[in-house]
Amino acid sequence: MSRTVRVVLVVVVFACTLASGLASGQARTLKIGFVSTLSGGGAALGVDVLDAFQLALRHLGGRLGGLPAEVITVDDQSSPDVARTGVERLLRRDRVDLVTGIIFSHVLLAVGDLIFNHGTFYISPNAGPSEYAGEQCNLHFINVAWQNDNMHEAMGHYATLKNYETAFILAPNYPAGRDALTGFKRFYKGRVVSEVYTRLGQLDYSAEIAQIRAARPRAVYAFYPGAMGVNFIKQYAEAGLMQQVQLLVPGFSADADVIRAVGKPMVGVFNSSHWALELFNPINRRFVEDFRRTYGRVPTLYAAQGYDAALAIDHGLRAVGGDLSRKADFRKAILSGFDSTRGRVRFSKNGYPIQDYYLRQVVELPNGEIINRLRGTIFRNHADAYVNQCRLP
Amino acid sequence: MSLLQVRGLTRRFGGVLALWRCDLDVFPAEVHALIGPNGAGKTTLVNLVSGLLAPTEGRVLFQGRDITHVPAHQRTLLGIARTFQITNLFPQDTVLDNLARAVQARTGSSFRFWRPVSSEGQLLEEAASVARRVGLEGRLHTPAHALSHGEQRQLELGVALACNPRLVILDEPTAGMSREETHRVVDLIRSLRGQVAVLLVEHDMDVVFRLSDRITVLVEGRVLASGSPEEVRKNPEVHRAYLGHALDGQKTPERGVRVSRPRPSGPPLLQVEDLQASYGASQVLFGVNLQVPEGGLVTLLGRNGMGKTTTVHTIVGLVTPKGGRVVFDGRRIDRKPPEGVASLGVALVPEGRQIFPNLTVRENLLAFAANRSGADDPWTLDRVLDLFPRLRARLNQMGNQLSGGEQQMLAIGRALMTNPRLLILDEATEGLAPLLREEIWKALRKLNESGLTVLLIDKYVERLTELADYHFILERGRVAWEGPSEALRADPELWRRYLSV
Amino acid sequence: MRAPNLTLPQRAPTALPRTWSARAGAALAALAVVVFPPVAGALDWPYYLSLATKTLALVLAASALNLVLGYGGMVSFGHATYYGLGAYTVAILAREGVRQAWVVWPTSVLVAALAALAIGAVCLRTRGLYFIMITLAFAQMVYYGVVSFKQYGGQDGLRAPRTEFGFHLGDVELYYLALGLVWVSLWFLWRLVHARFGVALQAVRDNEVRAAAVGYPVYRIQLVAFVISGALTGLAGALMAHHTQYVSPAMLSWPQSGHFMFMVILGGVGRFWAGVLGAVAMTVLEELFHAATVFWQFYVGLALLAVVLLAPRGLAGLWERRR
Amino acid sequence: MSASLVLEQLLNGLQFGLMLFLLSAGLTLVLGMMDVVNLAQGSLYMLGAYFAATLGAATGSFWAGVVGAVLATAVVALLLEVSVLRRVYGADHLTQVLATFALILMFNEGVRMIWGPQALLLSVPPELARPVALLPGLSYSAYRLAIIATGAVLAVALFLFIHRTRVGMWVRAGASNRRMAQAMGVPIRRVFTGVFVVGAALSAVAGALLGPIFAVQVGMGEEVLILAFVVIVIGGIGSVKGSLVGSLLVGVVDTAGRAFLPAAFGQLFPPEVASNLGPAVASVLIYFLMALVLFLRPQGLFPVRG
Repeated sequence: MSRTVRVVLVVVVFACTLASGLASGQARTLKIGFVSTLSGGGAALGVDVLDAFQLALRHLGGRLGGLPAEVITVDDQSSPDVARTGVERLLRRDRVDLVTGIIFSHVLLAVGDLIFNHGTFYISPNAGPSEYAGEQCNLHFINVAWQNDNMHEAMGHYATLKNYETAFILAPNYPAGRDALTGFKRFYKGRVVSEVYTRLGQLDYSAEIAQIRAARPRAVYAFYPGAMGVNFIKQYAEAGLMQQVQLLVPGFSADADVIRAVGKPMVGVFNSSHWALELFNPINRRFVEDFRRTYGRVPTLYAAQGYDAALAIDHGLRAVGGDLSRKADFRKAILSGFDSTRGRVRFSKNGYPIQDYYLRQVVELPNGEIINRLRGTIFRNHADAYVNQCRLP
Repeated sequence: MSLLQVRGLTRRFGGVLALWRCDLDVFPAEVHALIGPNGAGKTTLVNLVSGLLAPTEGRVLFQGRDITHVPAHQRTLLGIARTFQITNLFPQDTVLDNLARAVQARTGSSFRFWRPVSSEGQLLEEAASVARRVGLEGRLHTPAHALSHGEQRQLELGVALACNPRLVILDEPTAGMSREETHRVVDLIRSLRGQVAVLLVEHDMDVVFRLSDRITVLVEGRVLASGSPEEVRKNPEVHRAYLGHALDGQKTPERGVRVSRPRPSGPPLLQVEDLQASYGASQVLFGVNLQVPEGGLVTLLGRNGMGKTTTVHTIVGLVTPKGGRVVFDGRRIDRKPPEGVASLGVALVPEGRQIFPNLTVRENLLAFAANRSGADDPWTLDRVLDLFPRLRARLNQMGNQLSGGEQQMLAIGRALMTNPRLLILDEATEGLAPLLREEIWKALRKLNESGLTVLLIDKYVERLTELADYHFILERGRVAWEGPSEALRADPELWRRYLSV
Repeated sequence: MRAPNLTLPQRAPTALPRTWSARAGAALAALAVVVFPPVAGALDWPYYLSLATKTLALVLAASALNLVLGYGGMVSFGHATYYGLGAYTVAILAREGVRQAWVVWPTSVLVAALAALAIGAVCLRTRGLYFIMITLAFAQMVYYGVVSFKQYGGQDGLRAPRTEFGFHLGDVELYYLALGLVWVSLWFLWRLVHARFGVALQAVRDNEVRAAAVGYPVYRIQLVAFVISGALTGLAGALMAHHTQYVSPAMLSWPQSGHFMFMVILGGVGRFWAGVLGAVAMTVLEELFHAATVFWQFYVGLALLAVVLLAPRGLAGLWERRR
Repeated sequence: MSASLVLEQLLNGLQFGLMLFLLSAGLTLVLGMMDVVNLAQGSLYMLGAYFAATLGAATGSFWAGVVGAVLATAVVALLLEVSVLRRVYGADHLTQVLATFALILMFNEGVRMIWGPQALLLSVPPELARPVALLPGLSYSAYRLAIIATGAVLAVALFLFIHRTRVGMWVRAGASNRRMAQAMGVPIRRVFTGVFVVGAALSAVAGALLGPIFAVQVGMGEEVLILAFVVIVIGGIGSVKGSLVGSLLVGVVDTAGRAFLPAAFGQLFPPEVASNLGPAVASVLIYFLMALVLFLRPQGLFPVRG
């Protein structure tokens, strides 16, 4: 191969790249950038949200607010860097109209300013960091699920009601983890014997379990989403602690995906949630049945949140006739309430929901099925603790 | 006053004492030769003086200043430059650049980040003048790796001279050179006399005695003698220790077996034809021809750097030949991997023993045990231990915990355990006490009589003429002479020319 | 077939183009990078402008690594450390309220240089595989050290608002800033490798024992090169922090170090333009495969394996005549 | 700090260390014998876990899955050795690092193509999913005990193989002086291929056994690979004994550091400082250990070359 040919080849390759990038379509559809964790230990969460979002889109006839919708997915691998590059692509190359989908708070915090500064709405189906609830609250941010502290506040309240004098609390070391334990302590009146933050993504908890055994608390509260939660609970059970120390977890650590993975040892675990399978409203019934039929598994609360995110976007876009440049109206429409799998959900001015939180318990049905049952209500119309620091109108 | 003073220099490598309380004085502008048998510690001493090694004990003084703890590069700047035994250049660079790099190191800071070297004309000028001095003016723009071996040695010398030294250390400057090339280098060194002090490590006794003002003899890590060439030449101890035989005309004392028997005839077990080999660009073997008959005991003689070790390495497959053929028992083995050669029944006792340090003595012996010659009465652990009783007590020690002599026995035992058809020994008695050496030779003779074919490299020529049937003398990568023991014994001129003084 | 060693150029290549066609090509390339922002603006390609800025930062980092890897022969498996530290300095200073450009940039470079000095001083006492491993060990120490500092974001990373120059530092301005920094750095490296220091450094690489024996202070030369490389890598990190306005521990991680090494090898280790070619080619390659397939990393891996096994002289080597 | 807590953490360290040993034993021999830096060893560990998950699900037996995974990984390793690694023997370390780094990328994406991006969550075999009372007040996961036992058995077996058999002697001889071993008749290529495959199989055992403790996911190999390199550098390249000592050292130091250091720092420093410093020091402890060993004994604890 002569030198000239080699040089020409390199130039051609470069030109092809540019061309392929530029060729992306220009049709007038609503483009949704869906950034989510679709690989690794948190993938089950992202996949649930995405599947439910797509289900909602199908229920809405492929349109949101009357516009044909196209979903462009990006796998953030639960890494802020990867998400940052992906969001940059979505905003600047693919020019999406809306972004949604993020599971983990540290990912959201890494890309939030990028999205907001670009003037694009971010509708959160899960991540609800305290930063965006308080001083850094933003007009472009709406969370249709909950603020990170909420479920943990509910479990803290429950632990107080049950009179557990001592508690050992654990969470991964990332914003949602820190928010979680802050939330738990806010409503827990007993004594916290130890507060442990583990590495995000850690999967072997033998060292922590040994510490729990040595500390002999009345209750353990552990916030571990995804594979972390599955492993923690499995190892907790294998170490024989299930019978010795009451394990309390937030709802998503005892949801269908975790139950599927852990199985029988989970029976008896109490948990808190803003949603439950058996919530009685038409939207929820259609969602649960269709989700089961379409994907062949029991939906989790993540799935419910993904479904609701699509409903919220649809609701807001209808109010502005599909014109996202009417930002204030779009936001106002959603904040004033939309019909979700949890019934009508209203919002605080910081874009976080005001809603009920329930107590659930994992039980084994006579037919051997293990399922999370609604046991009662812990909070009614509960808002988050940071709303007063938000200076939005 | 002496330029270089070495006082009580001692160096250990692990348990091995390489150098013990050596004293050495080099006076300004003299040519001082350092001679001694292989493994005597010459290179170690040179490395200690040039700063590549740190001594275990003792001091080095240069121009009256204690430089024992001065790093190598500063010694060069103080005025000690050196060449290396194995050519050591910047292979990708041209002759001119090689020299310019040396000039640059001498002429000031290396920490200039901005001004291009190409604008520093005097660097190249000086480099070119050094090139003229060493006779390389015609090769200025040839990369070093493309030079012939002799030219590389010249360049090596030039690089040392470019450092503008007060003392230049030449470690075997003529190794592997042709006769003409050697002459050129000798002339070059002679031209330095009176300007620069030269510390010369050299095996070619012609060169040594033609050039040196004074000679220091190193044997087994100690200084055996030091003085003018005449004094050293007359020193009987030097002859005994270094040259392995008594002075001309004197008879060696009777030492056991003296055999003379008919040369075995028949087809050769090993046949080497026109063997050529090289390391990188420098060719070492230029067409070696030799044959070892079945049942023979044949030696390969020659001074250091003449290609003996390369020849056996090529035979056993450790070096891939560039040309020629090696036939063992009717089969070509020159393209076989070492293990293929070994499995046919060729065993090597390598130079430097190369015992496996992380295997015990027992394991070193047992790991490769086999009966490759299909002997009825094969070597076993017990037989080897009977041959070398000292190993018996050390069976469970690691290989690297043995003394040098014990390692040597182990290396031989290890080779015997494979029950080879052809045993090749490369300096197998190096570093052994005379009694032990004699024992090993007796053992070899016995082995040979029992039918084992042996190819032997050693330096005790006179003794070898008693032991062996036939000899090959290598000179600069070619067989310069071959013949039976009687012929070798009868011609002392041969020894002088190819082997020693 | 066996993989050959990564061959080094026979001589420090005289990389300034000598033929007329090559000169015309170089001039065209220079023109292209200078007029790229207005063109990108006119065509409304904000993404490609941003990609170009990112590539410039990578060019700088890869060129800096090429100094130690290619010219110095030191296989540092921990250059992400200096890159990350440069970036983190920007973010941490901003968090502490220091955003003046004339304070932040020099501090970034200084922090990276000091880290390189401390780490290099220890690592350069080892050789070969042990050098690779100990640079990696230090990189991991810094990585975990940064991860555990919760007030500076820990695993979540940290926002890094751009520094203040007294004018608005938008994307276009940042591109030109990056271009300027890369140009100045490359110019400096060009002078350096052709000055006494570069010659000495290559002498040490080619034959350490010989270099010491003719009087080069081997250790000091290697250490100075290591520090210069670390400082420039820190500058690249600071640039990247300005580009993404966010720093994270991933910038300090060992895959990041491997990534830099890849760029240098791809470009052609020891050739002056290795960093430029490698970083650009890597970005192009990633974009290309990314657009074509979800499993783009597989093809990147395949391409790189092919480069290592088949074209050990890298892209820059393509221009060299075959021996 | 109670004795049973210390004991339990020691067991944790032992379990971790033994698994590291399975990973590093092959790596150290490959490096010692052929001077090949194989970053893709971590990928073989990952493959072991994936094979175990798949085959375990297919056969319904965890242990059948483990055995199948070991065999399948060995086959992959054989192909890998023949197709790629043979070409980088004798090349410089930079080439090897990069070639095998490229392999990591390909293995990771390959696994993603075949098994999908989601982590697979394995379950401990039901018969072991319970605690065992070791001492009064100390019960320990039966599965982890099984891992310790398996690891210990394999370590002893490997140790016996390396130190008691002829082929083992060849392996050690080859690690210390390859050329001389060849000259003595050791078919070094075949021995090396064998060592590589056995090393891969041991990594697969580690992957398969740790699958239920961690999650089976892409990228699981890399983190543990770095640890394996730390182990062999501490132990001395080429030494199986060194890698055993190094593994246990790293396992125990790492576990103990994470378990006890934060608490210890809490008593020495104000809480604000301690909460930063504790985890930081704990996570760099093993790297510090490695730097220290290299500084004091540049060839590692058990150098192999003479």
